[in-house]
Amino acid sequence: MQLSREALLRAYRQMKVIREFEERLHIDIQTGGIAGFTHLYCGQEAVAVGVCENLTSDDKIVSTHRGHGHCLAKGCDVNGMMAEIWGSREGLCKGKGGSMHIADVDKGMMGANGIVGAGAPIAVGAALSAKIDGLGHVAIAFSGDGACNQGTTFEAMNFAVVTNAPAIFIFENNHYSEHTGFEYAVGTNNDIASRAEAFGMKIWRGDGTDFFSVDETMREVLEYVRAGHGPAAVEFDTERFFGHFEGDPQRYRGPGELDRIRETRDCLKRFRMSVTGAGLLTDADLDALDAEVLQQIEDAVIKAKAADRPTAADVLTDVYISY
Amino acid sequence: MQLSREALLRAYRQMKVIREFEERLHIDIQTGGIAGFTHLYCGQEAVAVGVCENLTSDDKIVSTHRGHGHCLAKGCDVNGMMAEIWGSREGLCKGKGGSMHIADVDKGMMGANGIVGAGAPIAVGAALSAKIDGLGHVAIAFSGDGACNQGTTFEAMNFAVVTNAPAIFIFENNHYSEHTGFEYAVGTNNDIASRAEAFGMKIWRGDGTDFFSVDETMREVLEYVRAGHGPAAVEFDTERFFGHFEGDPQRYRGPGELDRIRETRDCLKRFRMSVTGAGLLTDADLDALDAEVLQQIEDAVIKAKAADRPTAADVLTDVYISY
Amino acid sequence: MVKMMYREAILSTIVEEMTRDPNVVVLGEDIVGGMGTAGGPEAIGGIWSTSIGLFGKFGANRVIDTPISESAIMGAAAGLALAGKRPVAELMFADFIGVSLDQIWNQMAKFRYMFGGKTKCPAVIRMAYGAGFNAAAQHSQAVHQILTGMPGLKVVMPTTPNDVKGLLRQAIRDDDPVIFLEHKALYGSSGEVSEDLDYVIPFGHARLSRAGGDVTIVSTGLLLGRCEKVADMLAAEGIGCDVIDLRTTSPIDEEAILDSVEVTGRLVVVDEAPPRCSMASDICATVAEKAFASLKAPPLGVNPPHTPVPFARELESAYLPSVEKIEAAVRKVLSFR
Amino acid sequence: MVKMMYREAILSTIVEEMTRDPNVVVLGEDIVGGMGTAGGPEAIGGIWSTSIGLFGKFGANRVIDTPISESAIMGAAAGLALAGKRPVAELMFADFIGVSLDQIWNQMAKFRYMFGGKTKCPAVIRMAYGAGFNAAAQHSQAVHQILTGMPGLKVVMPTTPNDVKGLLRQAIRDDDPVIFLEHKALYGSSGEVSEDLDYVIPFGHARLSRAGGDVTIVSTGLLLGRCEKVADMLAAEGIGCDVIDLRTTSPIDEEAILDSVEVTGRLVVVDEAPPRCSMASDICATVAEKAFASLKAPPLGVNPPHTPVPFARELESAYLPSVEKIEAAVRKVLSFR
Ligand SMILES: Cc1ncc(C[n+]2csc(CCOP(=O)(O)OP(=O)(O)O)c2C)c(N)n1
Ligand SMILES: Cc1ncc(C[n+]2csc(CCOP(=O)(O)OP(=O)(O)O)c2C)c(N)n1
Ligand SMILES: [Mg+2]
Ligand SMILES: [Mg+2]
Repeated sequence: MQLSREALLRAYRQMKVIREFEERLHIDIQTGGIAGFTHLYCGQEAVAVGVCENLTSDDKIVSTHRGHGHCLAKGCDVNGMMAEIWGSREGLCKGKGGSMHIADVDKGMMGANGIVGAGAPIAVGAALSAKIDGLGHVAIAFSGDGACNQGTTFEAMNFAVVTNAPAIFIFENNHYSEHTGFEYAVGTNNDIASRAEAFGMKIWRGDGTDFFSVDETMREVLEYVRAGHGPAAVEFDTERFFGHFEGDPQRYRGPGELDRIRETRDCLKRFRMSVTGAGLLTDADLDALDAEVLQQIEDAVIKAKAADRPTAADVLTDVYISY
Repeated sequence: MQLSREALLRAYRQMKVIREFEERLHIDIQTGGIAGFTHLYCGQEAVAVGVCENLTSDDKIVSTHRGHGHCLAKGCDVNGMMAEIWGSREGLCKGKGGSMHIADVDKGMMGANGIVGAGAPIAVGAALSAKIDGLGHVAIAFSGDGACNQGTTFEAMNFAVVTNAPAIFIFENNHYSEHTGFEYAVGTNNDIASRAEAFGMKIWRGDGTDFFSVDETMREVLEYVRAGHGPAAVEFDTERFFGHFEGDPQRYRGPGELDRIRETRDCLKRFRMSVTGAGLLTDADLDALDAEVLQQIEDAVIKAKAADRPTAADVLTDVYISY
Repeated sequence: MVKMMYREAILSTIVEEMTRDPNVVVLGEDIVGGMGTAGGPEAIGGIWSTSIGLFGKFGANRVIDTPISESAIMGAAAGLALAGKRPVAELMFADFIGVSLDQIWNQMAKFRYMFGGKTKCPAVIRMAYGAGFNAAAQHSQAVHQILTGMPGLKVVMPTTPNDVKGLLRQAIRDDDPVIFLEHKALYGSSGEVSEDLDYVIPFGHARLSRAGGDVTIVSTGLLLGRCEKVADMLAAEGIGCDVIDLRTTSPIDEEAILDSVEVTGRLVVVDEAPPRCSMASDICATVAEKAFASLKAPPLGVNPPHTPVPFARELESAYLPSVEKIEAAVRKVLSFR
Repeated sequence: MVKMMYREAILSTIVEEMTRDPNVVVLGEDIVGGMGTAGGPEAIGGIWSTSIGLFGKFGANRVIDTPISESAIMGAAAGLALAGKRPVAELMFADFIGVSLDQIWNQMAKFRYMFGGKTKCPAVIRMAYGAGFNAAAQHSQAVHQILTGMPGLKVVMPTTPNDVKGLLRQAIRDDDPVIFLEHKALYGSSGEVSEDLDYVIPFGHARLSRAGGDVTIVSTGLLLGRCEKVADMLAAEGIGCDVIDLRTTSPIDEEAILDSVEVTGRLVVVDEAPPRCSMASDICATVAEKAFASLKAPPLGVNPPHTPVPFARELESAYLPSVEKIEAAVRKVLSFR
């Protein structure tokens, strides 16, 4: 299906927001202004955006420790997220969650998650909720190639098949779990999708550095799952442009690997080439967006830095609704 | 491969010991003399014996809540086990473990286990130990069709593949986990072995009510695993003759199901028919063994009932080696 | 009021709340039973008989029988709750938090806090706990001390059928995640229960099951019965025991405990879990700190020993705090000068 | 004696013990790093740098890099130990007991008891715990209170590099399962350590890090340093603090605590975990029971609040017991009459 000009612009913008949000974090983290563990999603934007552009706010997603991309793609507020990562009281989680725990349940974003593999069962729960409601909504679990070895992920897949839950397991294979290669850690001949298939699900595969591949795949997957055929799994081959966490020496990479993937596997470059090549958008269209996004991120940083800091009294609130 | 007369007699004896041990428990439990949760293995004897007759005491097994058969097949003492189940101080575990926790590590029997799915990772550890020793020993994890849905079991399979551990995952599919059918709980088109295969292992299937099927399968499996080719999985189709636990009303069974499986799927009957039909053993040979075994069990019960009871002071010992 | 068993109080409250609120959903292993078998659904209704008939009444969407995958059960409860439902999940044995703790501790308990107070997670996790059935080390444990220590969870331990009604209804209607601990040995006990369909017992309110004034005994669950026995025995001697049934350990009714100790000056806490970092030590420490001046004797905890739960009858009886041990502890604090 | 960092003390002890005993085996996530990558093995040596070079020295059979499967890691350690090896398994963050507790609690801890004392399970589980890095609710927790409550486990919490050496060596040689808790904020701290290849510190022996006589402060790990600061400040005023570093919480050196409190009559326990069913309440209760007559003031616990660990710098600082809060508690018990 051909995307409208608006849809193309929006998709590009979303990817670009993630990219610039994180390129900026990468810089700011080095100055020491940002505390905690931050995992950057750069390189994988086409997956988050290709998936979420096909969802409504009634569809739910559950994310991972590498959650910024999923959050932004699902509509979390840029300023709120930036403020959260800067630990501000005006952050999306009042500075209590930080990078690994951003959520906005009203938008269907049920949380980044610091525990690898914890998201998949939660997504199945959300999918069961959608099944009860019977309106064709779905729930998505994002998992990495490392998370796919966690028992919770396996249990969730079987559980979803048994309960015929409209859950979609998206495996973002960026080839590494921390410092370990997926060819080592995934026993299944390096094939995550086939293992999911053996759980009794229909599977798809796509190129996670190509927005159009993700978009088309997701249209098929969503049509299938929304129709009540049960859960599905998708493996997207993708790349992460930064280290596992900020500060990672990345000794596991091959020579020239980072240059090569930045060159040939950059979803933004590939998107631009496709749409300008096909005459759907012009470089000028995209350049204008780029400038807008850069400004948006700059604004977000300025606001985050200026925002109220939390106080000791804030530690005590938000544990219980009533006690 | 043709089994010797001695091997056939031993195999039959082992299966018969399990059968009579448990038929007797089934009676004694109703009189109230035995405390706790007891899960009977009757009907599955060909699996435990067909597997363990092909092992040495340097090979390890890890069992389940339904462990009597595995324990007896791996050489645990009949009297010690009976005394344990009766809660005696002279029991194999001094009355501290009971039916669900019988072990004899020196014999390579690393424990029955009350936690469904806990055994598989433990077996992988034992397999890694065998790999370090490099003498071709293996470790076996027995799991049920219910346990095969537990995350720990899945993790263990991937882990064994990744570490090339000489672990063998034996799935005893007796069609039920407690009161639930495996066709409901196992999402994979009712196929446990294929799901294991998708983890990157070689798989086998066998008839778990036919000793010869189990024996032949295990010869192949063990040859493969002992040679260092990595882990393997086997699904044995089998039957349990009693309820999940003693007292189970078994409302999940179809009409006549118990009669049918006792008639056509009884491994002892099938063994007798095979060996007498082929002229390898006579009915008289087997009848003599039957009598011997019945006497052995009767003796074990008499001893168990007469054995010392544990005292309050015993509660405190065996927690630590040193504290 | 009507008489029913503890387990019946559980089931009837679930039925009432499922009828009242379409968002209430139950899930767990064998809670239907017979799925995928020739016998067909409803072969068991939960191994504790606490979900008999639910499937027939409310259907497969709201009564979800699950594979043996406790992490996924707890995780599904978490996801259902975040998505707006009110799941009541059964963990067949409390000991199985071993395979599912993350979803309880790191997920449900923390969502609201991590997400800056912008969400709620109204999940109820029912668990059968406790010793008394010779079920040995992996099927007999008390886990309230572990879960009480976890901020974000509420922990409920009903002792009587009526408390089951009021507390389970409150748990289901509560907007925070609630751990609902059912003692295995109490399922068959009976008592009068309220028939009011809105009867709730707010959390954090202990119940004074015996009023005495000479010594304070705090407990809950199975052992409360033993404490009451001791109180009744001592009453015959003219010694008055305040017996406090905590009902919830998080939040805990400190006031009730402190008020009583301020009068009695003597405290015994009877607890089914091993002694280290236990509910007994929690309460003794609280009292030592906050009622120091009132204390006339050292506060005493009565726990099983620091050992796993043993199997054999003689061992398990010796493991659990007996009436005799409780009595001895009470007499000890009474005789302290 | 030689000076080294806490993390170096861990690594060097592992190297020494692996060299001495071929049965010692290590396993964990990324403890090699680079497996299955173009960069090849040894890309990291553990995210805490506590296994750098082990793979090159001892090979893939004894240095096992694992998938992200904590239950399987803990279970493999259990199986290795039952089969005669001495595994030293790394759980990257203590918070991950959430996904692996069963193998620790219901398996390793209970094997010996359930099997009637006829087996041993000499496994060491190393875990990085504690707050201070703004790692938020799921990567900052203290879990010693949970594990100390579990019979069958020994729980070790070294504070200094020399204690790391003596206690880790003891842990590896010990025949029981040992939880070895390493505070994240101490990895980079340094100190003199023994070079004796047989230097072990027996479990259950606290270390008196300051001797005073007016008040007893008990702590361990990161917060011990804050207690020492308070002691040093008060020493300048002529107030003498006994500061006791527990070193192991199970077994616990009750004698050292009681001996000190018998002299001081005043106790503050400083603990990194939330207050309910905590190590602080455990010790306060023990002292209230066993040194009741000596107590001149209510025993006080200083804990973080009953909340998850928050993310932002200001919040995490306010969460952890500060020098000021500890000082205030000490002054409070000192001024009590
Ligand atoms: C249960 C658990 N185990 C380990 C970790 C530490 N950890 C955080 S991210 C990560 C690697 C995850 O790899 P993958 O799933 O491929 O995601 P990616 O980082 O590539 O996005 C690990 C091991 C964790 N946070 N939770
Ligand atoms: C972790 C855990 N979950 C649930 C149970 C309760 N339980 C004991 S046996 C069992 C069924 C196991 O089924 P299966 O693996 O097929 O073994 P079978 O009983 O058929 O031998 C269940 C649910 C348990 N003991 N441990
Ligand atoms: Mg990855
Ligand atoms: Mg079965």
